Amino acid sequence: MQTTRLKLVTIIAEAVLEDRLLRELKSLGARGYTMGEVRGEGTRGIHASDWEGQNLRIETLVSPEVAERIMAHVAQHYFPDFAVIIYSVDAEVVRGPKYL
Amino acid sequence: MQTTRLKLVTIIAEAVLEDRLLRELKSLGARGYTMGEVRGEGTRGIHASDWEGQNLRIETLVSPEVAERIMAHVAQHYFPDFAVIIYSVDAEVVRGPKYL
Amino acid sequence: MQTTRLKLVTIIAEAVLEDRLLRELKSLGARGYTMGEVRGEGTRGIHASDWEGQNLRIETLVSPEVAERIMAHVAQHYFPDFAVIIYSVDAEVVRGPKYL
Amino acid sequence: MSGTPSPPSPTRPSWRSLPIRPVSLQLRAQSAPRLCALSLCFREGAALEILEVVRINLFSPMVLAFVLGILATSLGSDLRFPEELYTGLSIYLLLAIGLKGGVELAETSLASFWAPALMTLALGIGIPLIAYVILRRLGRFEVADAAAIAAHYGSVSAVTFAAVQTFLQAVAIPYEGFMPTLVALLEVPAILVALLVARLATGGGDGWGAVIRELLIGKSILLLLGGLAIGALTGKAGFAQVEPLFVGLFRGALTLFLLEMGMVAARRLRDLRRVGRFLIGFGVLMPLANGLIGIWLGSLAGLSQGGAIVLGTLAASASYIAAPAAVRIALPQANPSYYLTASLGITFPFNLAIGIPLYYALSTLFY
Amino acid sequence: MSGTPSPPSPTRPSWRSLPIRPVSLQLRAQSAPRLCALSLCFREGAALEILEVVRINLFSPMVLAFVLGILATSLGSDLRFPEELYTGLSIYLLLAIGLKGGVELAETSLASFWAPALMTLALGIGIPLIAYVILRRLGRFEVADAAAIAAHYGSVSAVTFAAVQTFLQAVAIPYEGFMPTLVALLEVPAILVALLVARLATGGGDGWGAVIRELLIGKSILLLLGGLAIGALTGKAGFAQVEPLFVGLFRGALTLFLLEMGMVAARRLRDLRRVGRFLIGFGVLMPLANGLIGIWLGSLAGLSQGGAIVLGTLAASASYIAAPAAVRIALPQANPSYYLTASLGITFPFNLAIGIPLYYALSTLFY
Amino acid sequence: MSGTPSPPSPTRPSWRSLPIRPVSLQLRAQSAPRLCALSLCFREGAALEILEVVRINLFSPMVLAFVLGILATSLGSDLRFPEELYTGLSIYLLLAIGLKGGVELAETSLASFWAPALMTLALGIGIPLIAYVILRRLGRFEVADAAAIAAHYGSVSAVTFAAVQTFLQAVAIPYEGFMPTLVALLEVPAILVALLVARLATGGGDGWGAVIRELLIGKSILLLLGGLAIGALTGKAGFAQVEPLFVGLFRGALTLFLLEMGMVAARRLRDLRRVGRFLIGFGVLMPLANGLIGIWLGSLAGLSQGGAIVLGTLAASASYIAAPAAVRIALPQANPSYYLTASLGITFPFNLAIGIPLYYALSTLFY
Ligand SMILES: Nc1ncnc2c1ncn2[C@@H]1O[C@H](COP(=O)(O)O)[C@@H](O)[C@H]1O
Ligand SMILES: Nc1ncnc2c1ncn2[C@@H]1O[C@H](COP(=O)(O)O)[C@@H](O)[C@H]1O
Ligand SMILES: Nc1ncnc2c1ncn2[C@@H]1O[C@H](COP(=O)(O)O)[C@@H](O)[C@H]1O
Ligand code: NA
Ligand code: NA
Ligand code: NA
Repeated sequence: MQTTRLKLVTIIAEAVLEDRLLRELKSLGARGYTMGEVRGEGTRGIHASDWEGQNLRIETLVSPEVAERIMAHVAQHYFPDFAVIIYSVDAEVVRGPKYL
Repeated sequence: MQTTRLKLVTIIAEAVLEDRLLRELKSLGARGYTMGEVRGEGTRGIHASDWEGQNLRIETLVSPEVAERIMAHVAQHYFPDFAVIIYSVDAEVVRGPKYL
Repeated sequence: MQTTRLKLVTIIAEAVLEDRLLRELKSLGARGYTMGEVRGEGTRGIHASDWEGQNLRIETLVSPEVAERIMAHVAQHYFPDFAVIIYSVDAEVVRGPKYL
Repeated sequence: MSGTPSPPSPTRPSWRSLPIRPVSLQLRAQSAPRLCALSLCFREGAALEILEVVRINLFSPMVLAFVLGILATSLGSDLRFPEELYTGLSIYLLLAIGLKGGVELAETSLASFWAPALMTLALGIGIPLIAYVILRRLGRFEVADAAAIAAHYGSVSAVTFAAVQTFLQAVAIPYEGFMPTLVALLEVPAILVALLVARLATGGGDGWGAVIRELLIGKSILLLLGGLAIGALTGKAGFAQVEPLFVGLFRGALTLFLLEMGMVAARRLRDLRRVGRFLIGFGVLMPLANGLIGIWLGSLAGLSQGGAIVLGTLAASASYIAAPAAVRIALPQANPSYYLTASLGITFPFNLAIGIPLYYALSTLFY
Repeated sequence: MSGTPSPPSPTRPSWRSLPIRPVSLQLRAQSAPRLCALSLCFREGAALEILEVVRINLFSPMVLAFVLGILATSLGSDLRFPEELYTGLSIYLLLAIGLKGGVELAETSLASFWAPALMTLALGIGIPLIAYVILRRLGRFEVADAAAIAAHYGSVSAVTFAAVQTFLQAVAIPYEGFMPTLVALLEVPAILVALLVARLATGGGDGWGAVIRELLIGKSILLLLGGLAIGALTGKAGFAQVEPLFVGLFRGALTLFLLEMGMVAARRLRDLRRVGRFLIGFGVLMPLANGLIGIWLGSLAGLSQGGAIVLGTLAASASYIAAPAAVRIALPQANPSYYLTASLGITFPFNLAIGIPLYYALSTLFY
Repeated sequence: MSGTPSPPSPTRPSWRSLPIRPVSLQLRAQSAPRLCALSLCFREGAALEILEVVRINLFSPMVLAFVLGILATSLGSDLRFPEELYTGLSIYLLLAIGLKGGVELAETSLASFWAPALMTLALGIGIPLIAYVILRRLGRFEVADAAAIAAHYGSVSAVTFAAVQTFLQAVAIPYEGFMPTLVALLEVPAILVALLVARLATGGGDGWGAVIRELLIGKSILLLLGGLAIGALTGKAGFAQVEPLFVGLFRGALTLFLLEMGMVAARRLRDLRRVGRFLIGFGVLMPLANGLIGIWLGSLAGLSQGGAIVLGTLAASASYIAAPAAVRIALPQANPSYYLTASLGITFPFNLAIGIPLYYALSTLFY
């Protein structure tokens, strides 16, 4: 089984950001995403999701460069005002080119 | 705390494959699984899940050998016709033997 | 993009443990968590969640020391009687101090 | 049935409470010369009657809710039905159709049932074969794609059945109480026939037994047949206990469901260009042909006019619950864009908005 | 109550609209010699009456839906209720039971209420103790397992209550309006008693205070008591505003809920072999004994026949909402296979299908 | 409207079936000397009448369910509504409000509609401006926070509208059928005005076009307007088909929804201390002032007393569906604690429990 090492980037964000984040992921080079509904708490107090619905957990498998770009973008645009976290993990995938 | 390094294999697949995938995971040596409902997009266009419901995200903690086997099996049987991706990540678990 | 390497600890547990686990995570030093609903099977047979609802999947980004503490705590208090598993994965985060 | 002057009107009691003017019953009283156009002949006055019926259908809350759903998705609204609500509503609708049918089935004589049942089976075998040949020969589709689409058009859409039921109630045309049984009869065979055709044509296909089994215990058949059995066993007195939920709310629930269906159909409409012109034409003409055949066979089988309209609509409708699931498993190489877009994006809206009153119009050729 | 010739029939107005022949009221008119078998004596004609009542119960839409649920899971159907639908239905049912009870409670004199309330408390303390001893001595269960099962059988199943309510409505037997209050009274004490027993026997068990607190504010008690309070405060006029939802749809919603419960029970039935023969017998005989005691105590407390049947059914029922959650936290070492399979897989179906008409039959021994 | 002696009572038919004593209609017959207090003058007997009306409101199942929800969360109960149930109920409520309004709108003459519509627009522009100035000057809030809160108070809460509708039905005061149209008219402009103010004050703010677009196709406006259109197109006969769901169950569904809203409001109440005393006062006094202005403008526009009460309540209510979503996107730097706690934790409960009967009382000053 030949595998490729990629980055699995995970974003936890308020639900109101869904459309915007998915659009931006695409334009930053992600070729796909998987998204689920979650609840959570962090250091920021109440956010709009308390009423408007849950947080989203968005995962995307990307090359290390795209991962870097996504993390920089999210940090710059969302950290100041929104309840958002982002992290990345090393993942082995089959069919590497599919994600590049 | 003594921990063991295992593989956390994640499969994202159309919901219609649920029964079949779980059966095959078991026969390939997985001792358990955790499954949640997600939505997603990738390089394949529309798939039946567009109507029949969401994607599934199936995670299983297994030994590296079983991980290898699962990834090969899924790649061979599902990649051609189904909207499926699979990847694996290194994980530290307590109670290693439980998963072997 | 400056990142920090932390531990992403994941707990899969019966839903009845929700309140207790979240309280304990906090007191063990976690600064936040993200939680979703999942189903699953493992080596333990039926558990109360079969009726009372699904399993929970709780993720928390913490320092390696806190991760160690959480894993030891869960192993000691929950493994004997409850359907619970715990594992950790290395993750790169932005804004490291937020999680410490 | 043909001997009796007025067909049985099982649902009539509940019409009485409806403040709807029974349009057609009055119009149908006149039965005289016929107008002919396109080699179809209508009674005089029928054109007017048909326009009125089209209007009643288009301005029903159900069809309007469907249009609202299409608008919502086309405009990009954030309106979204929780998937659980959709699932809950479809469980409710299937069970309600079954229950009501079962209560009435219990009062049906076998004598009036066997001929329509046979005709229904004939439709279930004939339609997918015809559809397959058309799709292969004229449409030049691959074997798997042709068989997959054929399975959908042979099978049946329970929500289209609910819509035609509601339509007939609004225009006060009675129909046989056992029609839900025909829904169940028509749902499975067509899928099996189409899969068999694909298998014969390609040779492949394992998991055949599993497919049959999954179809028969699939949720839509199980709820329909289960509802029929419960209705038949519990009878009128037992059913009265649950009537406020399963009859009283039926059309309201259908309205909500069609709102969601409109959103789904609109998502499929985006794929219209991808599926090509042939399939768009097929999605409109095939139901027309099937509807006409269904009405004709229904009239041969001695169904009342209402019953023939229902059978025609069933024949015209394309499945989107049982068929997609079965086809995805049994014919994974078939492209879901084709069958989902054709059945959900084209044929379902067509039947809902235009088809149903049209089948009513066509039925006047036989009654 | 015993002084008045006819017991209050708070629910009678709504029967009038029901097209159900009030079977038993006619049959009960005859009251004469008694037949004796197994040392139980019945009035002549009672056997016939009981068969009819069993038939009415078995062929009710609710019981049939439960059977359909069992079939669905046994056959491996893909029918699945969204968990949210299940949660929504149980919130609805508990609140509806409470609301209706509250409206009627407001019109109950304390004089007729205190004796049944005391008897209910006695049941809540007595049943878990008896069950515990039986399970330890005869069943040879571990302390934790015995106490866990005892907690379930002492406590009460709100859905079984809903089923007996519906049954009595169908056979036109009135019962006291304050019965939902007794559901709330019976739900908690038994669990506490059983946990206390386990604690005394083992010495362990922290988080005791938390358990009591969680029981009292647990969703089922909160909705029942909350509903009772709202019903009592808002009165008949206020309740009339929400009656179409909370009364009109009640039995339909119960039918849907029992469909889901059938699927759950069927999953538990798979564990039957694992739990052993003793527990299977216990799951049938314990409710019988509890039912008989409940009816007897009810008759002593001056309840009407209908009221005694309800109290007997409550005593016979086993909890599966409050008890499992509390026991899982307070007695984690108890094996959930035992208590869930016994209460959900054995006792619940038994009560629903056979127990309820049987408690009716047993009640004729006292009335 | 002012010319006709008795205002139109579109909903009266359904009152007849309600066993509620039409309190106020009798009381309002007497119209004589006035009592003055706090420079407000009431008719003699009005104080008594108002107390009775407060009682009717406080002891309605809806308000009591809201209180139960607050209790559930305050006590830490594990009662939790599935989010899907909440979403489903709000889709239902918005559509039901729209549908019913649409049927009646179709029978409204433009002549009686334009003045109230203009007054509503005036409210939608005036209230956010006044609120903004108060919050900046007296409350010393940041620009973004002040504009965010102003957007909420200018816009409107559909559930508060449903509550005042239900209240007027219970006290048998008729109101104009086109009020839901005013809900839709009032919802959007205020948010736009407030965002515009913030933009002018800070200069920033991209994605402006997107915000307007998202507001207009946002689910609450879409369902309201869509429902209005469907109701108007389908008319009374079409609507009768779905009335059991959309009218019959309305108040029951509202009760369930308010149970959930109570739980949400209780979570917001925990933040009370964080938002400071000024905002608590603002959350009570602003709706009072807005309510009074709304009633006054309503009376100027020739609305019936019921219509003026509704318009006052709309003006007094604060949005919590459209506004939070729009504000979070357009003014992310505004602190959600402020606007959510004020609108959900303070103003909503205030209006529900005290405000609505109070606006009734205030309306007697003008009628
Ligand atoms: N340490 C953490 N571990 C896991 N998830 C977190 C953590 N901190 C924050 N989150 C998630 O990120 C969301 C926003 O975090 P915050 O901005 O800190 O409020 C929270 O609602 C959680 O879902
Ligand atoms: N790059 C990706 N990152 C995360 N999830 C993906 C990615 N590509 C595909 N997926 C998931 O896998 C499913 C099937 O992908 P595909 O076969 O490419 O359509 C999608 O619906 C997504 O849920
Ligand atoms: N090997 C595994 N991989 C992934 N999830 C598992 C595994 N084993 C157990 N689980 C999860 O942990 C829960 C409890 O496991 P157990 O205690 O083994 O029954 C299960 O319900 C699964 O959700
Ligand atoms: Na068909
Ligand atoms: Na009991
Ligand atoms: Na307002």
